Amino acid sequence: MERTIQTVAVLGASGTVGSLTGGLLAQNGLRVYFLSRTREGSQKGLEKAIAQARSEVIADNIICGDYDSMLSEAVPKADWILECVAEDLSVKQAMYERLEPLRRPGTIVSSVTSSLVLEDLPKGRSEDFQKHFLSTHFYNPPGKMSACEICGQSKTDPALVEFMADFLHRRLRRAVIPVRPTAGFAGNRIAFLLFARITELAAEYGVEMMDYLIGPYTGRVMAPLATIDLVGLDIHKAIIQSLQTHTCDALHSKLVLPDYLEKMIGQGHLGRKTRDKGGFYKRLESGQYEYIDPKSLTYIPAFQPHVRFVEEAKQLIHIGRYRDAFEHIREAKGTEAGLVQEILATYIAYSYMLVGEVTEQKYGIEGIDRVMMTGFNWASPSLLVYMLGGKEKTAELLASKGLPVPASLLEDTVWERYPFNAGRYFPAK
Amino acid sequence: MERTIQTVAVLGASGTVGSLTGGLLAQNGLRVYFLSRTREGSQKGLEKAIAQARSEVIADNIICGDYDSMLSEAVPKADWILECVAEDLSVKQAMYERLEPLRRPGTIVSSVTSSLVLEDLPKGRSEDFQKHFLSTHFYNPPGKMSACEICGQSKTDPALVEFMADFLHRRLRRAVIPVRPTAGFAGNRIAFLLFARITELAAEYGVEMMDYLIGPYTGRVMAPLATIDLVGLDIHKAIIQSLQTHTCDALHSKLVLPDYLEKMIGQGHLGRKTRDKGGFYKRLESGQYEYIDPKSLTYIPAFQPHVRFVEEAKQLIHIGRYRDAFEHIREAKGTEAGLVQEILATYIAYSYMLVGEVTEQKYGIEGIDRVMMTGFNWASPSLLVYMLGGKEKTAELLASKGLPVPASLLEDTVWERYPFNAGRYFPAK
Amino acid sequence: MSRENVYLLGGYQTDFARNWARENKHISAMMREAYEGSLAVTRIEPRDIQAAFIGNFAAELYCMQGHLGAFFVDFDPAFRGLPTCRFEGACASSALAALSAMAHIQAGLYDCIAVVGVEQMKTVSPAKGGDYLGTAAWYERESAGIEFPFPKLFGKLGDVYEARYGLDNRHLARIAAINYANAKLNPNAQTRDWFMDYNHACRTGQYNTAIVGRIKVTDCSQVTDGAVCIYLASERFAAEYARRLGQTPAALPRILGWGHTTAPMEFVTKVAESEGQPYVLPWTRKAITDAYRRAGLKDCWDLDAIETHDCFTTSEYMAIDHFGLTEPGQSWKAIEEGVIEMGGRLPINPSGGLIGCGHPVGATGARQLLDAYKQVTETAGDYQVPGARRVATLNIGGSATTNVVFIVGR
Amino acid sequence: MSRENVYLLGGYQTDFARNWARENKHISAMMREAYEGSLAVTRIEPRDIQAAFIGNFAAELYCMQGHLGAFFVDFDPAFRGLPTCRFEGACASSALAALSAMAHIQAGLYDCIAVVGVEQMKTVSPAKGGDYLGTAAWYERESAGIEFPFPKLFGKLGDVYEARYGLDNRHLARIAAINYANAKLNPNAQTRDWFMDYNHACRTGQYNTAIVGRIKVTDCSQVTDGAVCIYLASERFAAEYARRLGQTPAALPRILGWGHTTAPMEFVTKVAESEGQPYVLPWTRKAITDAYRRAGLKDCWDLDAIETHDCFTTSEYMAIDHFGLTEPGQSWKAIEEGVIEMGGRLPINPSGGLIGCGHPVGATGARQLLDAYKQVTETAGDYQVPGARRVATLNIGGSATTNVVFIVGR
Repeated sequence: MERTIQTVAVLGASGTVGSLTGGLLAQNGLRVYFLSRTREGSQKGLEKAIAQARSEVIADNIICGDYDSMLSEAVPKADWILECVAEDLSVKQAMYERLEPLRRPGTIVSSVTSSLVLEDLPKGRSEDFQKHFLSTHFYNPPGKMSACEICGQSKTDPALVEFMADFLHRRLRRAVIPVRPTAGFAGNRIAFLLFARITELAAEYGVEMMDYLIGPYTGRVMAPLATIDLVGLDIHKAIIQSLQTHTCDALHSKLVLPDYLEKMIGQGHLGRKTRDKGGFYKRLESGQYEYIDPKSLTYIPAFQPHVRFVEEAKQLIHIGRYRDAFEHIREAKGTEAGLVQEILATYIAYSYMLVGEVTEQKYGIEGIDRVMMTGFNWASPSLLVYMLGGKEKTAELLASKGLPVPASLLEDTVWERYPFNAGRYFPAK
Repeated sequence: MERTIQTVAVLGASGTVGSLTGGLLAQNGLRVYFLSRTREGSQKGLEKAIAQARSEVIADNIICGDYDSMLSEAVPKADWILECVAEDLSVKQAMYERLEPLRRPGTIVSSVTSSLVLEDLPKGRSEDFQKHFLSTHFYNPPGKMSACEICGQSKTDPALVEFMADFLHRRLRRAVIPVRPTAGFAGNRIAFLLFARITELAAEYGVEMMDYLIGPYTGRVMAPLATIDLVGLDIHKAIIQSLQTHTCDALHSKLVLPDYLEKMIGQGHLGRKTRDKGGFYKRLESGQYEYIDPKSLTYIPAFQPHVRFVEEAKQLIHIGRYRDAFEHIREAKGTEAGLVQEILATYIAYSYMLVGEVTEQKYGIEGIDRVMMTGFNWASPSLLVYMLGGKEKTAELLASKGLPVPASLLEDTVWERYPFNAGRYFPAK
Repeated sequence: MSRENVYLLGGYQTDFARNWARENKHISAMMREAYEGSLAVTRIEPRDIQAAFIGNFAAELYCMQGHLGAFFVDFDPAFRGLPTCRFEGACASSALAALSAMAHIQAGLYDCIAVVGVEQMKTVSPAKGGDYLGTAAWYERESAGIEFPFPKLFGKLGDVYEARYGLDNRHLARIAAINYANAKLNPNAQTRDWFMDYNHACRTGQYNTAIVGRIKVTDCSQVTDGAVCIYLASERFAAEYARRLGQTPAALPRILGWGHTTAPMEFVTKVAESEGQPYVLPWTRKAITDAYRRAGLKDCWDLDAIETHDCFTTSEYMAIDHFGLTEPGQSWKAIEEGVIEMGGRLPINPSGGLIGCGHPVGATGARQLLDAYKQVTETAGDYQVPGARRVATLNIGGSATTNVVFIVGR
Repeated sequence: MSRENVYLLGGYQTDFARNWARENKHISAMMREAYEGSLAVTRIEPRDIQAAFIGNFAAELYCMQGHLGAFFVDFDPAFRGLPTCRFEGACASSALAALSAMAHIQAGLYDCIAVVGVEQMKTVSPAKGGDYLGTAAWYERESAGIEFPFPKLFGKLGDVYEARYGLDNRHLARIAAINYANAKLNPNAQTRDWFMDYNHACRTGQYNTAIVGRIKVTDCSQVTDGAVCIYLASERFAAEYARRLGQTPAALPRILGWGHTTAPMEFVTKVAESEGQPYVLPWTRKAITDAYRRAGLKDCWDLDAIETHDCFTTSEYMAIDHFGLTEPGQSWKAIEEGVIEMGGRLPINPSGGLIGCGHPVGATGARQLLDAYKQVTETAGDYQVPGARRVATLNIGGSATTNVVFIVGR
């Protein structure tokens, strides 16, 4: 019998990830149980899903309930159980234990986790459970970010992973990235190393300056420290710690948590979620921003940095001359230019280094490209190679910054393709 | 020897007509004496001339002086003496007497008068003076109005009239209209009869309504009662009286001075020249206008008339459908439409009637056409015949209004020509 | 056509989901991306291009920039001196640019012309943008002081159908749903990530507000930024180009037929004049039948797909009978029978159309031609109509004032 | 040209002294007057007209109205369905419309096309109008925040001449004076009743204020409203038309040659790229020499008159050497020797040009063609160049970005 998915039980549907991912499923015509500890929580999740869809009609596909009263109805009916509960091994394992007696054999169970060790999650579960267990790491919000990393553990049926990859692509129109079961998978592994390095540089050059230098024009919709504010500094810390613990590579030393950042967390400056206390940024009533001073941990007014090569590059981007802009960045001199070049080079070097480790070797850079574009709205590593004038010029840049020049870069041909829709990753700001 | 004009003496150069006409001469490269009772007066005239030209360079061509000290220098040098002194027979005659001993034989003398009886002006002067005497009736301001009616009296050398017509046309780019020596010549004779009739109708229908009905859209840049305000009610009265005295025709009875108008003059409501007291209109500080009530002689606020056929006609004019607009006017029913039709019909009937009386028969309607366009910025009679659908339809209209249908209309072919630049005479307001 | 064949050599469109003001980009950046992408896709080289014709509706208003033709010159040193021109006919601007390119090629003046359609619209508020769009109609009479002049006009088009033939708004909802569904298959479509279905389109509410009359949000194409660059070429150039690609010229699509008409500007005049006639918009019909005649087509069933101008659901409803899929006034039949859906007998807007793919006004005509090219070369990817050989496009400006139809095929 | 001859059948221009906003007229009224006048003058009939091409720069800004092509349809019942299009290339808009009309005729698509140039500019304050004109240049870079962008750009043109060859402003004053003097002979000229002479043009003061740099009021063409309607026709139509008038087709003027180039948008780029070259504006020069070549002319001395684009005195100064009346940089010689005056060896702008006759931006190219027609048919009245057989026109858009040249003759 062909496997089909018609009904899905979303666990943890009161949270952002659960509700919006569940909403995505409902939008695509699946019947979805929204389950959480309380019916009210699930109902709140439904409202978030409706707001994401901008349509009440998806409610026709959604049944809200709490675990106690509805798990036993939903799980047997589900073809797929999508677990989005708290990022805590014991919480997840306890939930899986509740599922075991209810689920039909063959029912798919997936977790949205990316930072826990995947292998640990289904420990102690039945063989059928483990065989049908995998990670589907949706990026958030799924209405805007189409990335979905997918990964089985050692006991997962490879055919199931393939089925899910196909289903996620065709039915949910996800950019599916098959990854290996390493901590942080592909996207977070790469992005958070860069975030870490930038938090370190911010201690010396300041928050506003770093986000100005590594601003959107360098190939991202949002500047990096602003992104950490959005993620939450506590989450950032958790991811960095997980990566510190579970990964090891030549750039491991860049995976730092500067003191000032720990202090910020200690004082409750977690980012957007603590709007009054701020994060790297603090929004004033006037709509202006102040930036935290990593030395004094006080907020200081914007000073509006203006660095010539940056402004010139932005002007070139403004009129669509992207490659000329990056040639300009590549050739620029001075401390600030050195910082931008270092970050770009680190991004490229690290991404190509991880080919074969976080994604299968056979995919080359393409999987990583895809997750950085569709999960972070960042220009992909290969696109930056293209913009920087090709792999020889890029390799020179990497070497000049003391970075390894990965073989996968030297062998890469992806960068040579005309990059579809490339300009969208380079706002002129 | 060919006659040339290089030097002109303008008498009465302190007044508006003298200064602006003198300025026109200077603009065209003639050497011009600006003469008046005082040097200061002439100097003021020069300033007006400069403002009209929008250039100080014309001062290079102008010499200012007073009669007592400069007449004896200027007149012998002048090839043409242009008399613009007060519109009073005795004043003019006294001036001519002063000129007689100073002017070289053959020197042209012209007066700008149009309302005095031309034959009377040079009475008592030498034969050479009379032979070289004519009227050159410039319209005001000559920078905007190019009309110039030209007329000799009985003793004037016809060749001189021809020479001056040519000179005025070629050198001063005037629209020259050879007229017969009748009071008011062509333009004032026609226009003021219509003004008179409209002042009469205003007594019944009100000032604002009459200027709304006979507004610019009917073929004039300025509404009629507003025009009288510009001319001055006292001047209006003088012209009407002169025409009452010196002309006689089938529409003579329309040449009225209503009681309320006499009273307005008596109370000093002369028009724009008595800004504080007003005329038909009174401009408020807000920029709004009030209109005199002919019954109470008090000013009443604007009531913004809105008559459907008028608004529809304006809308058609707004998009350039002039003939459709006039068909609409022609076919409209009701009291207001009847008034508009009457005025248009009177204008056409009177103009064609006067062919042969105010201009030579051989010119047909063309001279009258020209003076109404270039002296008043009114659509010419033949243009209105064109707009109203041709001479048959126009003749019907005239007959229906109890007006004579002149033979010159029935014989006319001018109206059939495509009217160049016709639209400018029909503002959509 | 007995005249020289004019070939369509493909091109490139920008992602219509992008917001170029938010990216802080100049309108010329959008043109440049479309142009640079087109080189990569078509393998045409700068030295091949002998003129550049730009279709744009109102960059003066949206971007405070006129003279768009000239920006093309900046895109490559080879373009110094290049003849350029901007063409405008409201929402049909780039179809007009393509028509003129065709004429210049047939006159033997140029062998290969870049036709760029471009519009940047997300620079202003919806109210201001709606006002700007009003200049595509008779502004003083049809737009001044009206918040959404075009929804109003195309709502009236629905009213005319209702009065003459009857109209069920659920058929309009179906049109919207089909366009959104198709758009999900198009990686360049503005709405590809939006949720929309028939049930949603039927419902009025917080998330599907009524705009004016029968027109709801889902009946409208949305404000879009986008540019498209395509190439039209002579037989001579096509032959050389085919050699370059290792193909025969016969494999290259060409303009088989075209129609171009202008109806009176005011919608009330259009409707008054079509009273008693079979077609609500006879001049739109004439553009279509002119194109059929020039292409030697018997009727619409000689086509494999249509890219039509669904600025509103009512305009697609109109297109269905005007193209001849049904008798006049019976468009609903083709909708109910699934004729216009992907897999139907004659799919309309496989791309998602203006409602699904987006409507950057001045770019739409060129976008339709590009999609026609993709269909007949079987390069439309997920929205390919299998085996498509002949595709028609209908691009209209104003309230179906300017009408341009092309038949593209091999 | 080896291609089919394209005939120019005359037309009509509105009085450029008028102020249509003061007359409370819609821009379509201006087009209508030009059209109706053209019928009377040319004896072309509505049924003869197979398409209408409208050149306009920026009615969107000045009049809040786009889609101008469509208004033509309202002018006569015979025009229902007529193909129309609006063309824009800044101040060269109607020359581009004429070029496209030529191409359509040569392609055999139409036999007689009405080309209308139109601009209504007196709707806004001078400051706002200057800002709108700035959209003909690269607005963000050359116009934003600058009070009079174009006087500044064309002042810089003078600066480049000064730096490369020397320039005496009195020669510019002479150019202004000649244009004003010629305009006095033209009953349609905007300035025909204005006072202006060489002495006035030399002087700066209350009545001749300095605008920017070397540019004074008298160096500028003035804000103008105007429309022109002319007809281009095929050999077939011209033969029939000549019969109608009792003439031979050989008596009808035709387009003997043309040139069309686009330079880079920014003025600084133009100047940087012409560094070390003989001509300051090489792409303007190329449009001229292309036209000479196509018309089979040896040089400018095969011409009897030129109607050039003197938006500023500096642009006419540039035209003098670029047309080849003098060696590059020596334009002053032709001025001093009286070559360009009426009665000179090669009169420039007998009409008064843009400075004298007026510059309703989108109408100027068509106005130049109409004046060329009048000259070669000896119907120019007081501004006739006796015996003129061949007349060149140069219409430029932006800071000599778009360049269009025609040679009209018999």
